[in-house]
Amino acid sequence: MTAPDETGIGVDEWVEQSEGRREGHTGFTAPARRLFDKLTPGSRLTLFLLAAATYPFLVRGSDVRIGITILLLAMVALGLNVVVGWAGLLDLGYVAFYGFGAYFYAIVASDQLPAHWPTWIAIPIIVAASALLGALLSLPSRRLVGDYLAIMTLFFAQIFVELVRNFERLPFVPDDLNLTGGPNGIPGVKPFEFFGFEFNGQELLGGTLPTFSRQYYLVLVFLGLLIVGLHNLNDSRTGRAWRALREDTLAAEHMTMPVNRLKLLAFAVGAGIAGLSGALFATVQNGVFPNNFNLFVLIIMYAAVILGGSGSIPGVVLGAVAIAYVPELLRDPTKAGLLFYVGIAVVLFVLVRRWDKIAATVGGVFVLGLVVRFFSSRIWDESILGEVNDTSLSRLLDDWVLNFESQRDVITSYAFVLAIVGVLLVVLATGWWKIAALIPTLYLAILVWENKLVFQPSITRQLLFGAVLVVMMAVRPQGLLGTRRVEIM
Amino acid sequence: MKPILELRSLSKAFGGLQVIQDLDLVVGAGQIVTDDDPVVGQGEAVADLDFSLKPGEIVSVIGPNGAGKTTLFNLITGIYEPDSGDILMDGRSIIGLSPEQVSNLGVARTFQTLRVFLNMTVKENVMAAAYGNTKVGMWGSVFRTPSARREEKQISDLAESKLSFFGERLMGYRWDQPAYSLSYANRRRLEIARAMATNPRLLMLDEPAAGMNPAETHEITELIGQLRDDVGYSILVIEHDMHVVEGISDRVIALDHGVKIAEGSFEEVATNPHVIEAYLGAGAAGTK
Amino acid sequence: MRTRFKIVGLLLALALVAAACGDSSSDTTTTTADSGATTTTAADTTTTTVEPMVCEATLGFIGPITGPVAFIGGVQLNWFKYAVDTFNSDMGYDFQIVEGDNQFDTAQSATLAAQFIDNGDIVGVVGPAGSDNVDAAGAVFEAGDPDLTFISPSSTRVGIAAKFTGMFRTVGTDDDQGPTTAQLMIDQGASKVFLIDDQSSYSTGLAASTTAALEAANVEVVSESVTQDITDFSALVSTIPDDADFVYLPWQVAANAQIIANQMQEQGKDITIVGSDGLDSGDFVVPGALIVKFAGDISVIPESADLLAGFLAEYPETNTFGPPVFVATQALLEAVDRVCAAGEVPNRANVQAEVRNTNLAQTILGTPVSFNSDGDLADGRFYIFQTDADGNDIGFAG
Amino acid sequence: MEFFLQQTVNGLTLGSVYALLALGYSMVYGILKLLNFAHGEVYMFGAFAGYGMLTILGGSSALVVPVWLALVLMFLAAILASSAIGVALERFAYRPLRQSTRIAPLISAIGASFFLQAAALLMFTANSRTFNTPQLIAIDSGIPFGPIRVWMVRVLVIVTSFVLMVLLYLWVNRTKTGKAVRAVSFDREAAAMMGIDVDKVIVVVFLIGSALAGIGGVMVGLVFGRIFHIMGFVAGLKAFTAAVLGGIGSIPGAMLGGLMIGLAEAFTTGYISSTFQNLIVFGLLIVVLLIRPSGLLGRPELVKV
Repeated sequence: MTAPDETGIGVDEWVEQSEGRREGHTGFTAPARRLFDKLTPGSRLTLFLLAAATYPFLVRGSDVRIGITILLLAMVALGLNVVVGWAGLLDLGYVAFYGFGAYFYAIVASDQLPAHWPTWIAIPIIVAASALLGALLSLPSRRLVGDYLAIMTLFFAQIFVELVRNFERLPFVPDDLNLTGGPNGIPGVKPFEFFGFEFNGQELLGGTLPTFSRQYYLVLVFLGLLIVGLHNLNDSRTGRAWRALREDTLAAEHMTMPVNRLKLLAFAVGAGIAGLSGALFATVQNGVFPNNFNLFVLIIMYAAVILGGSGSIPGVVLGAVAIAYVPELLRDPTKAGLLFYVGIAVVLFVLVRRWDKIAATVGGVFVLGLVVRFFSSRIWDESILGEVNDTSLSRLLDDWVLNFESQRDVITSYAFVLAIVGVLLVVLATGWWKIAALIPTLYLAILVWENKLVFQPSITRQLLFGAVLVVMMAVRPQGLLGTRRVEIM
Repeated sequence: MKPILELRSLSKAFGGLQVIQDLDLVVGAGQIVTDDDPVVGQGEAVADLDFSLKPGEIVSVIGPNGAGKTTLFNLITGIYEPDSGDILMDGRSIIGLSPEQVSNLGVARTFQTLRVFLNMTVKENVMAAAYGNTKVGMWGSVFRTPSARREEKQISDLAESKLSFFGERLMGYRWDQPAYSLSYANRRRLEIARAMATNPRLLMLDEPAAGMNPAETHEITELIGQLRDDVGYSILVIEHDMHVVEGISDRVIALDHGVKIAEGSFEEVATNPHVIEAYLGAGAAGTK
Repeated sequence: MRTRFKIVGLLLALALVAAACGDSSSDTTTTTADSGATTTTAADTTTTTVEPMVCEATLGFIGPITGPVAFIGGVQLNWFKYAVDTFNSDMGYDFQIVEGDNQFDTAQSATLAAQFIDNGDIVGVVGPAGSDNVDAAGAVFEAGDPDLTFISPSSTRVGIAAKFTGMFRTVGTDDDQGPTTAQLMIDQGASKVFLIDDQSSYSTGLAASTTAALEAANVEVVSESVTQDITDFSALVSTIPDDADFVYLPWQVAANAQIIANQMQEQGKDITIVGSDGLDSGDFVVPGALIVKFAGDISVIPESADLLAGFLAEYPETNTFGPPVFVATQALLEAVDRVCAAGEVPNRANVQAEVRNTNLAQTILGTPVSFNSDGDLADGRFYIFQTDADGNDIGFAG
Repeated sequence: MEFFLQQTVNGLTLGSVYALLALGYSMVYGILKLLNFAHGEVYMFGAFAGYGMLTILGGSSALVVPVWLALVLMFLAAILASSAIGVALERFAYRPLRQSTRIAPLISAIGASFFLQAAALLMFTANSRTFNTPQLIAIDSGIPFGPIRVWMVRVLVIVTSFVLMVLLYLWVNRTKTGKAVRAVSFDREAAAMMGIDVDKVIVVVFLIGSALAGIGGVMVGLVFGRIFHIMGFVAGLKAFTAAVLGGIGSIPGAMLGGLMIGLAEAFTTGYISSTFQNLIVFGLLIVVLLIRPSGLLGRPELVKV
């Protein structure tokens, strides 16, 4: 330690500062992020639980149900985070454990079997069985890494759905044993019951907490416990070993970590959490059906983990909130419309940056609309006589944008394609060319929105959800609360 | 005294290319017991005896690129299984053991290509390596039982003490920095700290001074000496920098094409005509 | 950079505030505004309690508008809109609709059911499609508000309507269709039938009831099954035994049946295809094929043909899943109409009571529609048609 | 024997379509280490573009141009549409994430996939479209193959796929751009330092991979008939499976993987059970992966220690 090493220190400090910049401690989110960083994990959790616990008192029953969906997704995504975010194993079969837990609970808590197990016995058995299944399925996968592991586990997920759907047809299954209900699933699953206390609509201590709220708090309690447990686990030798495994399996192996056992453990822990979440899902839905565990559901779980920030517990919870709530938000056309126009405004500011140019663009779009409307109405009057959507935003634009009375589908389809081409041009162009491309593109986008998208809110919802995913990942590749990661390929 | 590590006519070939051939190597304090093996020269045995008096020995492995140095490391740590021959640790064969088992026997290594856990903090990197010497199970960790807390505290102390071995370099605010934010030299130091946390008796350093400037190289030379003197590790080093090799080695082994071409003190090896020839007359071996 | 992000943040905050305001204002004007589900036309601001004689109602729709079976939900939604529009313009009402896309996901069906229960304007629901989705949504309706009527336009599993107080359906059950189909093949002298189901709830139920009836008559049934998402059946076609008398396809995806017919022709398998009502679609035109239809040929019945023409003038396509939606909507709207005619304000209970009294003498399906005590069709009849060489369906003696 | 030959033809047809898709998948993976889950959507748009061209030309029953010209124009339309979408995907969904972790672009891909599916739903509705190929190329036309007859469309599909694969193989191994592609997939940074325009190479890979997917889309429309807005999902999964099975990143591997899955599906249905086709095929693939953990023609990744 004799000669001071200027370069090394300099490099370190520079890297440190650039990291600070990247982590968003400047800019408009800085106060929120600084506050978030100041809170201890315990107080973060307390705040979250407090907020979550008050939620059912502020909203209607259906929103409580959406809340249940969110909490369940958070739970199951936290389990996936153990496998993917911590241990770094690309497990595409994860949804099978969710389904296994759900079906297991449904079978022992419905009329499918004569036996109705008490919940407090069923739950530990389900968790243990799911974990065991996870461990077993990880055995053949031990030799595989990366995408080969992914495809192998994907096969397991698909096999699970096939098995469930065709169980009674399997050659070795007796004809009268229809355990899974085939494509019909298992309806009529009983609610959780702990020592006479049922999580459904019965009276509770003289009060009248509705069914949804009871189920909500049930899931919330499990989620809270899970978060505490996982937080502790993450900060333990096991958690560190998992992350070491993710970073560099070979080095981890040289540093006394039993790689295969740790992988197996990660699979088992993830599967156990998935099994528990599945059982909760079965009771919340009052039934299980094969489609509840298809690849689309798996995609949603992955989206929650990655969008929130793979590896971060608060990140994954936030990711689950975003992934489950955004589609519900988009169900309402007024809100979807608001999101669309705010989105346009955001794009304007991000792309154009200068006030004069923004003014020019907005003015240009406005004038273009008037001109198009003027000429179009002279040439073909059906272009302005069409049905107008009844939301306030649409009525505001009624006299400006075209509203086709006939040929609407065909015209707007072409306009839609043109608008997308326009978006691409806008991104690629620079300077005033960008503005030149932006004006017709914006106009087309509004035209398509007012003539097509508002009338197809369900499809628009899908469209916007997809776009939101792409944009969010482009803006924050590390996820909402994730930390930037370095990966050597 | 028995040697810590002993290699007996070790061979390893990759697809027709002989990488390690009939290599014998003995590290640690003790007598060589391979008198049945004709390749082991008597001279080395004598040199070994000299070192037996010290608590640990530092042996450097040198040789031109492709000589099989890293392969040797990989054979010892269990990445590869040798085609023939034997590797003994404390007189027990470790052939067929996984890297994890080998590391639990007290062999720790660093990597030429730098394999720190980039996205973990500096301190976590070191703490992670304490895995093999700790016991708390998953449930203990989940519920933070008293014994788990106690052990966690021990791991933390261990990591801090290992990191403090490097003075200011890896101290203070750096503990909570991700490892990728470290400079190249500091990553090498971190790798050594991490290896130390596995509680080894034999430390294997793969080019510890690669990519370092002269000042840092000097520092690492002193550090390796300290590791032996203060902590008592036996150390096996692969190194190209002859200043380092000269500064630290009790004994030097030269490899070429997987074959041991010389062994002895630095002076003996550096002046050995086979070694000079292997380096194709490059000044590196000749000048010193 | 920094100011730009500040502006963006400000805008986002403004938007959120605006969204919240929009909510609360609509909450105050219409006692129960929807915020969860989609109103295609925004709720009117007049309160229903002040003027009792104004006949107002909102109907909900649950269906797979997007997702794996969007071809069902898309057409169903259009028929739903068409029915409400037709009724509004014919009778001078201004009934509103709320559409809910379940993506054929039972969890979303349940969420939508909860949202519709919370939306006090909604007096009746059309949907969902698929017996599993009915099960999921039905459980929520039953627990939340058994008075809320939901009429499923496509779920055929036996016994499902009896489970839920508010449930009705405008299609016959597997027990209606299976034996009819089996009898058809038996009458044609079948001794061996090759049956392929598509692993959906609809298909396996129908396959089971048909198989039971066939085997009771000592007809050999060779069962195979495929999933709905595959589009190549040539390997399966190769396995069809040449001595099979019929190939029975109780399928939902008519276009897949067309592929299998083409591939049978390609491989020289000249065996008559028998299709369930799922194949009653322009996507399946195979001369000689027999189709068991739930309805008569609606393009021939004059009243139905007019409605169909009106629909096709506005929407691009239709298929077999559409007309039952029209009937379901019609049953709901006429119930609301009767409630209003009786001088009452439509609510869930009185609408449901009137839906029970439904007795439509003439529907687009060509059959009268009324419900039994379970909510099933009182007279679920099926008709058999054969496609002629020109691709037209003609009545088949059977 | 006849049955076996028939199933072989069935499997080869299906397999060559899988192989075409798998090629694009594998090439993109090779160069970016990216699972392009939106590849299936590119294929779907290709199919619809081909169908659109067919409709413009009068439809199968009233074609205004010779059949061969119609086919050429359909393939051209599909290639244009697919490659445009593929390149746009790269530029807007994947390029911003090139420096991030490997798993992040997965979500972009899924988002893009949702977007494209919804766009197709908007433009084409959810109803299936059928090519009515028998009206285009008579169903009794064909060439004899032992005791059976192979429909001309199947011949077209199988031959075209094989020709394209050979061309692609030659292109990657013989041309300058092909070599650049291999260089970039081997070591992107080193290739950049050697003066290769990495961005351009990546765009070219997306262009070619997507064009192949588009061709595959039209072929599916021609030979099986039905195209619909979510056809890409299952096809994309099959392509992923085929690419990984063959050894991801390997061009001959992708071909082999695709053909193998096609044949496995046909023979499973033919000789065992259609109900358990997926179960058995997946089980088979699991066994293959257990025996060859890096796929059929894939090489285990070398790790420098």
